[in-house]
Amino acid sequence: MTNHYIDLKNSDCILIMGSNAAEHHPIAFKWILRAKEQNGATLIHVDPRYTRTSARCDFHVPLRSGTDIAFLGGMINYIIANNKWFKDYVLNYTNASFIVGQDYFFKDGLFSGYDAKTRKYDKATWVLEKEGNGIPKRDMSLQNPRCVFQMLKEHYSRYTLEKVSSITGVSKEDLVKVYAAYSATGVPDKAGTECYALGWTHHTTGSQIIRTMSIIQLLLGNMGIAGGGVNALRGEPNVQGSTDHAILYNILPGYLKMPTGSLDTLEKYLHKCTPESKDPQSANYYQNYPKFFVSFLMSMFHDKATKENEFGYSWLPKMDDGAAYSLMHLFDKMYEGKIKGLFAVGTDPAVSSPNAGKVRKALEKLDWMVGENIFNNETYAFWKGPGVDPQKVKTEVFLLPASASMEKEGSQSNSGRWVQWKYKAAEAPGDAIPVGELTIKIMAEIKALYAKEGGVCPEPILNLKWDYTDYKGRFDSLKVAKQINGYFLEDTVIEDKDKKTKTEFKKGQLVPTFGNLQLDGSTSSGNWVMAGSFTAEGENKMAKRGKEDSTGLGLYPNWSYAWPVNRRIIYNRASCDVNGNPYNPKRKLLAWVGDKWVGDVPDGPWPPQANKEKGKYPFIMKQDGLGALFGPGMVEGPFPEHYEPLEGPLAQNPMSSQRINPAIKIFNSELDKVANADEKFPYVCTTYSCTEHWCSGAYTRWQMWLLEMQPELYVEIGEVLAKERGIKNAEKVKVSSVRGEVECVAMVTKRFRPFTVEGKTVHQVGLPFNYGWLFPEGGSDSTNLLTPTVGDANTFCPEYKAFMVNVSKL
Amino acid sequence: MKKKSDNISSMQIIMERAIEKNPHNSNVIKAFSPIFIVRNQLMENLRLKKMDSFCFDEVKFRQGVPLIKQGSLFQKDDPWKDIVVELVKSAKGAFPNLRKDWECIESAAVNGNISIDDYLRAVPETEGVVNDWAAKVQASPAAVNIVLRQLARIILEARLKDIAKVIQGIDWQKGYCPICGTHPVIAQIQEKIGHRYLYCPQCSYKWHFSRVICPYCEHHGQQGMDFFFIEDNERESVFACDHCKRYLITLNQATNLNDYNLDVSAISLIHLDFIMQEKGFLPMAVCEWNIFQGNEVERQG
Amino acid sequence: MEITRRGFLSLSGVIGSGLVLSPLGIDLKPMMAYAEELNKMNRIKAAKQSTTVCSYCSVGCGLICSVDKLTGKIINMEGDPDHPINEGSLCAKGAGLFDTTEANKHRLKKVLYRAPMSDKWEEKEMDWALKRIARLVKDTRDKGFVTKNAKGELVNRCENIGHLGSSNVDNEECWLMSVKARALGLIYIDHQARV
Amino acid sequence: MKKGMIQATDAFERITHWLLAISCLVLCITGLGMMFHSFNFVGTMMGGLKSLKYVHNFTALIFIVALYMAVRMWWKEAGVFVLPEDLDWIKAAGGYLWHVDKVPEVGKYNPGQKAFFLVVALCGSLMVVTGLIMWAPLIFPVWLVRWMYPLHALGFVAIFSFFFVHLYLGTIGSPGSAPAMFSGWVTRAWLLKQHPKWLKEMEEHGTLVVYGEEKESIEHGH
Amino acid sequence: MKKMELVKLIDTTRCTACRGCQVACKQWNELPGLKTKNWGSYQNPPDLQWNTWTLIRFNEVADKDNRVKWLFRKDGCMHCTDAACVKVCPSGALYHTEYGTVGIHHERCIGCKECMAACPFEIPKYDRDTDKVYKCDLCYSRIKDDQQPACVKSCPTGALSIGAKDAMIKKAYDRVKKLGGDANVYGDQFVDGTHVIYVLQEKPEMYDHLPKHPRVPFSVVAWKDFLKPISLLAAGGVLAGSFLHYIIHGPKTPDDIQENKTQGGE
Repeated sequence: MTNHYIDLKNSDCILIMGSNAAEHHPIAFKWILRAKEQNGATLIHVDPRYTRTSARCDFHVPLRSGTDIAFLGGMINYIIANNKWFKDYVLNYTNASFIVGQDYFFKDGLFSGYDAKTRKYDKATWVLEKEGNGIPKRDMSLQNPRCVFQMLKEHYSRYTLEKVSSITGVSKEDLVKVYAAYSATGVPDKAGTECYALGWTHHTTGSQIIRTMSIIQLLLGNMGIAGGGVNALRGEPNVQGSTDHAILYNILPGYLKMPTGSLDTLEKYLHKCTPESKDPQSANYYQNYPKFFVSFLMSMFHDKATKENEFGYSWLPKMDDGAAYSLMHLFDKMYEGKIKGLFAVGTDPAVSSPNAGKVRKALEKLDWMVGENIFNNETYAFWKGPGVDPQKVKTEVFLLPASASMEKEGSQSNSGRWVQWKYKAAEAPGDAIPVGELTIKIMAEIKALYAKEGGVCPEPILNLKWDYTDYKGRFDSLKVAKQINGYFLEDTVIEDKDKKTKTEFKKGQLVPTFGNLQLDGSTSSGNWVMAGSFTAEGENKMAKRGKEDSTGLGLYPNWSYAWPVNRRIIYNRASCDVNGNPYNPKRKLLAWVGDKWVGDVPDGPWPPQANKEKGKYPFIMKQDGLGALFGPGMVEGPFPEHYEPLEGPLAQNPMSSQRINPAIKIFNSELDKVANADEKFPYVCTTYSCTEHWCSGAYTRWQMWLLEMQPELYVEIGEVLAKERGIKNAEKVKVSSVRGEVECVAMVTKRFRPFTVEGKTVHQVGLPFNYGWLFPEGGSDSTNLLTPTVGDANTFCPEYKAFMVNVSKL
Repeated sequence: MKKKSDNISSMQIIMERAIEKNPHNSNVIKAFSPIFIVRNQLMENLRLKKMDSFCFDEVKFRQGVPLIKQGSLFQKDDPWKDIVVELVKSAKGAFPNLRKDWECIESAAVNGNISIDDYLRAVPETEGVVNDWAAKVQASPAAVNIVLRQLARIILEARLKDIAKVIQGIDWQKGYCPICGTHPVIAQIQEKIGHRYLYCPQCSYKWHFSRVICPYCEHHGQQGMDFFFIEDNERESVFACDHCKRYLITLNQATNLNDYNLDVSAISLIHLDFIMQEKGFLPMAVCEWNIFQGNEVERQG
Repeated sequence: MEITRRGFLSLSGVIGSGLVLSPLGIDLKPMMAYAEELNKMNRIKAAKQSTTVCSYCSVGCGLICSVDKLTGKIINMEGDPDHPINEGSLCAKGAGLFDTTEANKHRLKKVLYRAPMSDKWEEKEMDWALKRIARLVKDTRDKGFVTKNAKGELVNRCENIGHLGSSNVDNEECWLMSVKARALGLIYIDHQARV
Repeated sequence: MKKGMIQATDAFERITHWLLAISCLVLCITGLGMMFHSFNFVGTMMGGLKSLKYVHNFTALIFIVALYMAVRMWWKEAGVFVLPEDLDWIKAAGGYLWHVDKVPEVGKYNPGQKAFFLVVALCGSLMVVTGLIMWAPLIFPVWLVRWMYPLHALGFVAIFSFFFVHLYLGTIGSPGSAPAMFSGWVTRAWLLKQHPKWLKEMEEHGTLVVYGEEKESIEHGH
Repeated sequence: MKKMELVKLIDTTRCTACRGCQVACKQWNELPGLKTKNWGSYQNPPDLQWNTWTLIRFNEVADKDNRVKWLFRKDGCMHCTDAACVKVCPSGALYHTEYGTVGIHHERCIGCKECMAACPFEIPKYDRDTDKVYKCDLCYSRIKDDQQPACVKSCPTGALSIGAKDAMIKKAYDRVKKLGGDANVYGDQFVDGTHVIYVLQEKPEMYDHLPKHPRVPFSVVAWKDFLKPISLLAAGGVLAGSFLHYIIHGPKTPDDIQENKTQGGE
């Protein structure tokens, strides 16, 4: 989240779209209700289905799954057409005034530089013109037809009310009602925020949906202010922490880029990954990239990493350029028999990954699988699953008992970037030990084997620093936390030019902030973003419980540690005008007083933008320091464009001749069938969770009181559709897609309504995905037997929320 | 405001319920009940003059300086004389065997050679003043102490409303009372959302304090903050800090379904005091009823 | 002026000697007898408090665990009233977090092992399992290690082992798993954050 | 048994009567025990109110059988009012309440007894029906079950009060009647007084059975 | 001694149906979660049962301009002042506590199920195995120990609160005034006031299983207020009558027959 949970109370208008906060984030919803009580905030819920969130919001607007970009595109069009945008903010803090390169164009759904064969864009043409001295050209009057603002206006002028209404199935009145209510926050003293969750990320255009919302927030001046921002209500307790520490194929801890084959030397890699900007006012903070990367390598290989061996750069595995190794790719390769071993730690892919049928078939091809969890689940017991003959499955499966969260000490980051330390309350039952200890012990055994017998490329294994146990040989999370924070490996002197101060640090002292990291290998930091979670003297800031909240905005700066550098709201410099006076004095997040910022930890100490020599633009992490209306970073285009889901009800995309997102990867094993606009599967289907169960249900299905409240799989069907198909409430039905089918109970409800899309009636149904065959016995199997193996173009986040099914009586 | 008799009768109901719940402490409760009754009566008809100007320094307050250290909470013309007379009258009933002391104190109060001010200014560390008073008045220090403490308590409690207004809404994160600097004698954890409120025996002020930090030595509770409770009655527990060896009786999960009085609750749980002192802990606030063995008392906290 | 905690302590810490209860002539015998009886039947329970964070959704609500010091078992979990996000309240799942502790009989306690072709779990010792896993990892890695890719670039990666880590474990454990996977050369690394 | 006594009831009638009477009595007592808190002591005597409920329910089964047999047996004689004579008897209240010179002669059952029989039959079956429904209320709709309780109570009022009348008139109210139901033999004087017409009928049809005189006994028509 | 009358206020406009109260009630009263099946609604178990003393009822209604509304209502014993169940209970298992709520002595219950028919809200439920009836007793064991009921303690959104009768009723009417529209207070106007009152968003008849005018059924009144006394009166009357008859009129004794069979008897 750019802001955090308590900050929701500061908002004047909350758009809940792509999330069901009341059911899945009840305490976040408490803050949303407090915004309504304290400052009369308008709560809007936009969701295909009327849910418990809608029951408590001011109004609910149903839209067809997979059409979020059309809906938001219409809002951009409305904001610009009705002049609701925040002029001062857009001019100074976004790249609206930049001039787009001449040979960039957009025609009929495709941007310039598209290669249909590889389904990839060559982004060479998506550039912004620069002056001779490398500083971007700007037309502050925003009249130049090639300026970003005009290109944006022209791009979204196609999203007229009629077109959007016919795509999304939302009536024009509802559209205007939402647009008007939300765009009213485009004024200095009002703040609007958006809460989204998997409802947005589970689409082939997921990243672009979120980008569209960030464009809206930039236009309305809601980014970086209290009660604003784009807030992801994520689903797992430490999903923010696991993303920061990058258990992901494409990044290293601290969002550092994973090296690829072509970058065979450290120098080449650093050159490619370190952006530089000629504009003195752009902080371009990522220019410090080399310091972070070298410090990371030092944290892995410690004294074995030297300048000579490029700090062990060659020991890191390299990806092939342009290749991807996401969960879907893993199971695709596993299905081909190329994957022999699998670690499945605290996860249940047999229920929660798309096209679960293919996943379960793939698991049978494994030689061995190591599971670490607190409960058994469908993945570990796949060989006992329905339609599987154990005699034919050669996989050796280990299921190691793990400690639950209150049985181990450690830190957990909530999605508001608060890293909170938690203490060990009790011993775990039986032989269960923390996952950390299992990891340490397994790796220690592997290191011993390689030390004794050698093997292929043993250097990275042998040189890995791996002494993270206490004197009793048990996992010491504090030692690891300090290693993540980072140490000075030599006595170093840090002098601060403007403050003219010199501080020296002893060897072995903790790094107080990532500003002190060096690129010569004299400092180590497991994750530069987390550097600063300890003070130089070793005080663990994550365990702080200070209740002071001087600004009254609920920042609580002394409660736990918020990365980066305890900044509670990102891009908070944008909450002030160019001279450093807060736009909204009532909610003062930051103010330039005398010669320093007062309030939240500022985005960098530099004076405000108006000070030409030392002042910096607010978006310090961006290369040119300004909010990106024109965002060339995305793989499928600088401006988000509506594309239909991979499997949708329409034969072609009403907006352009490109039916689906041109940049997504298409999997084509024989189990990856797709049935678009197929009368055998006429209904749009979406999946979601329910309050009583959590994610794959592998935690909550074992608890009798929760299972009693939601015992088995159900499909929610609108009354009109049910009457049409003669399905009665509570009747057993079969929901089938081209990939698989599942039996469940029909829940006939008023909360799903048919949509009129492109003139014809489209029905929508929905199923929860929390069930699996293992428990309760004889219960329903997993919904994900229906979902397609396709994901977002940038992140490969699977498209669970929009595919086509048929519902038939048993 | 409840009618006069109402207030007294509700106090009686609370006392009866306390005795009913803790029969083994009934004689202590009965002993102190006249004091409570008279205190309530005095609270009824005591009209204290408004405090004149009070130089309140918020910065110092935020750093932990209580009001009593920033200025005098007592007025010259507070009717302390007739308060003492009333107190002594009820004390005669409460503690008959100290009859001699009460008479001396009463006579001393009547002919005025007791000066209250230096006692009141000395709160909360009043030991010195009490001892030399006891000598001057030839009464036992215990008796003198009871009268003076109750005197200060009545004045502060009567004036509490407009004293508390001064510090309204200012965050107080210390374990001792923001008004008179005394440590709490009993804590109360609310039922629904388990906020902990500390209760000051000297001025009956109640303030919110963290659950996992020791109010006495502000040691961070993760390792040291244990609590003891009786097996089938988690409601009455005692929080103890290994760091400073102090304990605090805690009414766990109290709601406002029935009205209650924290002084009475503190007295009716002195068996917990006794147990904890045997375990080598000391109470955070020493009051008339919660110290048993004379000798250990000297050991400094 | 900064009141040091030590300074102020001397102000209020003194114990008035004159306060002892006994001279007041109150008969304390019944109370002492009751206290004795409680001690004898050891009905006085000692418990320890520690704070933790909920392990369901990512709001990060705080909880207070009360643990019986004698048995070491968690006896109660309630919302942490000082926590600024949930201010002591919990949702239905958070309130039921107690059911993920040892109290739930479905919790895994022993290492379960399934031999190839077998149709049942067997219980095994932890050390044996760890050694066996290390053996399997080494053999599989050595067999499938790719030093140079098709284009001849040095890649040093192990393509035949996948790692699905978890977003339901602590940060330190995530970092260890991420670093271990990179040291082994794994590239098929993913977890629920992407799902 | 003195000579000259006449048989009024045969064994079967007596068994049915007493079966019915005792079960009805037990039902009344246990019913009272459940209806009034003050009578709960009845329950404690029987080992708790729950066992009281079981006693009540199972005695009811016996009551049902007994009632059925009684009604089947006595319906013809006691269930039908023979209008002219019975009406006079009623007008004269059978000579019980006020002095009547000539009490109309009565057959085997006088209208009072017929009325009692009808009350027992009707209210009895009412009690049975409502009782069974009350025994398993979950099967029936709530609005129906709700009315069972007052009807059951109404039936109780009728039977209970009429029972006392029957008790009184059957024992001390008209001496000599009790043996009719105990031994089955009554004195000729009693018959003459209570049921003169029945005496004449028996003599005419030769169905008179006199103790001590050997006579082939004719099978009674049931 | 009489403690103050307590009332639990259920503000359905704040309820998000997270069902924390349903779980908390089962946790405190140690009621098992039984096997249920999905009967086409989020509401599960489908109705109050012997092991489910409180239940969130979901019902979907479409209002006049055909907009969907989803109404949640926490069902359970209303703790009536004039309680039909206490009136009919033969064994005194159901009784009024000093807080005005309706308590239940499980050991006295004989499973006669009369209260099930008598209750205007159809709340008490029967358990076949223990042959006893169960219902919410407003956590009498907790209230006596000065604690809030388990459901009130667990409610995260503040929809449930408990307190003195008049304070809660005032709070309910203030909330209704603030809400406007069809919002109304339900409960204090029936059966001499219930100790559980609702703030309803819509009119009562929009909520399922919520009677419009709940009152003690006429059958119970007829039974307990009229027939019960009458039965004693009647029996007493007849006994007295018989006794008087015996004294005044005397028994109807057969004349002693002289051998000559004279027509006898007065």
